[in-house]
Amino acid sequence: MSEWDSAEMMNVAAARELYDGDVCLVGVGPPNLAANLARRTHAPNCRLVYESGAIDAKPHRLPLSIGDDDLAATATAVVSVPEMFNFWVGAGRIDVGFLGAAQIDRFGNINTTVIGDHAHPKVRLPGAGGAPEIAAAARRVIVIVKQSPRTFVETVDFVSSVGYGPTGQEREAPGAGPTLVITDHGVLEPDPVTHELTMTRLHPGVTVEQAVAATGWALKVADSIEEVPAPTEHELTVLRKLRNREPIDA
Amino acid sequence: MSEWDSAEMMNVAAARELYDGDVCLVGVGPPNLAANLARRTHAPNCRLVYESGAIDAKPHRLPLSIGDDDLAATATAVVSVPEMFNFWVGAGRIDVGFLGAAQIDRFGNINTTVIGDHAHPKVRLPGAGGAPEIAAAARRVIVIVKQSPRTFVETVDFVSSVGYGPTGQEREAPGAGPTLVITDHGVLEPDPVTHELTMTRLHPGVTVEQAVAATGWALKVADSIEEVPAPTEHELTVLRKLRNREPIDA
Amino acid sequence: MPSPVLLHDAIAEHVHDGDTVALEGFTHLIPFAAAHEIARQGRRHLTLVRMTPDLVYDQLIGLGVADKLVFSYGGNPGVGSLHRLRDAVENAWPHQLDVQEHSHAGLANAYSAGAARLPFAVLRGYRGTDLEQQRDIISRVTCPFTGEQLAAVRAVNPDVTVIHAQLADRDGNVMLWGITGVQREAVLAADRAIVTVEEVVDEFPERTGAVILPNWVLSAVCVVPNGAWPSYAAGFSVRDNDFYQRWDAIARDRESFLAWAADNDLKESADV
Amino acid sequence: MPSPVLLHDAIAEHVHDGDTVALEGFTHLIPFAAAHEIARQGRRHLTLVRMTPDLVYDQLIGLGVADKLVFSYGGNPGVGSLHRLRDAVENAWPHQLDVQEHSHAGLANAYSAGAARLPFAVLRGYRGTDLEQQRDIISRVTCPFTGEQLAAVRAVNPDVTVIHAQLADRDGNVMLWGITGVQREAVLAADRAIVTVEEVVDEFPERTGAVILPNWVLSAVCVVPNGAWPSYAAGFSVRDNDFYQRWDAIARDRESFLAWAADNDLKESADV
Repeated sequence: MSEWDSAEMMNVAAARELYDGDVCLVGVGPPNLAANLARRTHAPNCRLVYESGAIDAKPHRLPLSIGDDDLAATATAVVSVPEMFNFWVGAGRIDVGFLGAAQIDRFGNINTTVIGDHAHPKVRLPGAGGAPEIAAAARRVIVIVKQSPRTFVETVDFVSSVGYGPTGQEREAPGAGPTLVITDHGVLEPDPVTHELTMTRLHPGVTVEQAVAATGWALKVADSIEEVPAPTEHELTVLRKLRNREPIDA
Repeated sequence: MSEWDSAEMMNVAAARELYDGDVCLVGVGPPNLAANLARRTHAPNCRLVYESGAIDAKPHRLPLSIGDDDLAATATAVVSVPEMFNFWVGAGRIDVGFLGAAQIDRFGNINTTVIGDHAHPKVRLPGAGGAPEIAAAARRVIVIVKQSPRTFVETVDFVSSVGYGPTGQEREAPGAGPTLVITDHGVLEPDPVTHELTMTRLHPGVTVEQAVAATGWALKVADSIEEVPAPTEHELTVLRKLRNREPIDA
Repeated sequence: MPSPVLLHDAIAEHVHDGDTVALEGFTHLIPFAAAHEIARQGRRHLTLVRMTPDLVYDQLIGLGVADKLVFSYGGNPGVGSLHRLRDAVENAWPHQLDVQEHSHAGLANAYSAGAARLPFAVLRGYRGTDLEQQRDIISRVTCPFTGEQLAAVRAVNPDVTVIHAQLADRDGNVMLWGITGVQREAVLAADRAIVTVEEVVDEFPERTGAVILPNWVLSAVCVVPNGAWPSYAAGFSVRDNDFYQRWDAIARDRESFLAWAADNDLKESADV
Repeated sequence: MPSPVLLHDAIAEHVHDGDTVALEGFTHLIPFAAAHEIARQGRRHLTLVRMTPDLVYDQLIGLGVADKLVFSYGGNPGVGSLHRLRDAVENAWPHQLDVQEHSHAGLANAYSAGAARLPFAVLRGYRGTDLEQQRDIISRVTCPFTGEQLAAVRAVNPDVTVIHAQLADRDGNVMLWGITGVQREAVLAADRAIVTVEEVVDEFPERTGAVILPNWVLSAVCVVPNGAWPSYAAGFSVRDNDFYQRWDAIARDRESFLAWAADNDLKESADV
């Protein structure tokens, strides 16, 4: 078995949560890697939708941006950005939305906008992009983010995309909200009642203590915590090909 | 000079009101004939827009419906019907809208919906179609309609498209409203202050008395009434070719 | 829905008595064959939605399929009246027909709102018209930024939308081009969607102005060549303008209409 | 505007100090050449609108062209931060930059409302986010039929929109295809529109997904081959991903940025 690192484990774990046939809204970064990995391994019929307008994109290699020509050229249909957000995302046609985060709180609220005050930020982050409406409308929302006290914070500086709201009970949006948070340590799931993110699975070799130390709030841990199966040889091979932007035959 | 009838005079008079370069929203019936006649005579660069979505249509012969393939095939662009009404008609990009009417009142309010009560009509007419928003938003609205007491009525049974409102002072829409009403008797224009339709021009051979008799309200007539020039040989030739659906070279 | 199915089966499975049904196609690509199948299967109490009822709804209304009509322009384009529609509204033959009516802009926006799963759309329109009296479908909203009043129209979400298109590919994706009207919006606004197509191809050609609908928003694709007759499918057929003219005489009286129905196997449904 | 004009003249005539300017293109077809011409001509106090500021606005912001930025996602896609944008917001270098920010859905709808000349658009979005604190551009409306509360976004109507497209024909009509983003809406929302194109052709080819803009909604068409570099024009060029990577180092500090500006004849505008 090859060696693998925690970032690879995170991407593999995320890919596994995409089911064959799912309609998946793919963003830049780890979500892009995870979705393309899923399509090249266990979920060949998942449908990749990019907010640039490409529906059922079948990229030959990992797209570098969400606006690569390979996406348009291989898509079943390309629509305008307003149509994408109104008729496809907002209308609730997305099964799975993958999101990233610069900060996330215990109720799955996400900040990608600023560190510090919005008017005079310490760090200006890229902003909301397509995430607020994906977070609101996708049937399942999966957050992919490395776990650290700087990222997993008591209170986010700015709510860019809503999870379950300030106390976990304020979600009004039609989709289910963040159903999974997949990190380099393991997997968190919202408590069915309180919606507090709870560590339910750990990646191989990661301890509960490490996960707690990587979290900026008093992390809840499930009574019986599962271990995530290690990446298979096939998953690693495809993941690395994707990352190297090699073409992959279906 | 050929013989011509009052319907031909009406269509020729309407065509003459379209200027070269105008963007014209064309509906079925006489408006279709008038706009195509204008394009084939004095206004070769007028731009014909059909509510079916065809922008800058250049039909080889008179289209029978507003959805003929010749319109789509010769158009610069074909857009969806929602886009046509939102981005082109509603946005005020139309210079001239030609409309028809089953009833019209002295303030240019138009009925194309029902004769009698809406719930239990004596005659069910086709309805509003694209007219209400064309009437509201086109920079100039030209109504083409044969003049008779049954059509030129004191009060329309139903306001399908608004002219200047019930007393002539209630227009809230962005366009100028009906600037001309062209009939088989002549031309009516709204008074600049009261907006009451006033007979300002008569077709050759038509008398003021005939126009008054063809109007269901006490028709105002301009102090100095003009005579509309008779159709030219060229106008008649092209009009008849169009009506016979013969192809016309530009 | 990848594999094409028989039109009979698609209608049997997806169109039910009492449904709100939209058959769309703006002069072009009107799904006549599917409409006739709905009538043959004896559907009743439908709410029919369509911008331009055209001959296709004149026929269905005459055959007693509809309890209600939602529309924006009910004429025989370039010819005159829709006599069956008029007979239903004016004389309740074959039975009462309720009417909800819009302008084109209003109904197009109602479909668009439906496709976006929004409860209403905002537009510049309707102001000063008596159409505004239909307060349950046409209202006003105030812009929260400028205070301007604008028209609001209630979304339309059919139970099922039926359209005709030129092509499907082997995966059941659908392509239409030419005048594409409001078909995309009508399909995306509906719970279920049936598409009849002229032909199945391995690969779609390049076509400016084409609308492509991915298979996963469709319930059934049926191969029905010439399924738009007497309307047309650009690239496949031309509009049968003679039939549109002849329809005027056929539909003008009940006798000749019923004879036409009988001649076209639509008698059963006409027994009203 | 039938005859192509020089880019210099189009910018000189149509882009003025203090204007609200939208340069659109979603990753694809970004009008870089036009942006550089705006900088070369020393425009100041612009409000720049763009869904994805990308390198093109990182450059303009660093060159001191903008007083305000309206946007929805300000990153270097797949690479990281836009350092000039950050330096302006975090440190007011070269001067203060006011920010108005949307989600993609919000800004796309703001353009759409602008294109329809409506004062606002309704969408499902923003609920529960802190973006809603910008009450002058994001608010709520109540559906008059269902009582449901929805987000409202104020329309965006640029003074001038600039886009890059693949083709113009001899009449000055313009065609673009591939990922066409929000360009149609941005052009139709603006008072004036400038288009740079790769090539002028006698007749447009068939292209599924193409957007065609008739000449009468355009103010100027300029032939600028490769005018989207380091972005791309599908069918003509590929994205220069290396430059996007290299930009990270160039833009990271002010010195290297100013050196790049000088190397590219953008020095004058950078003297801020």
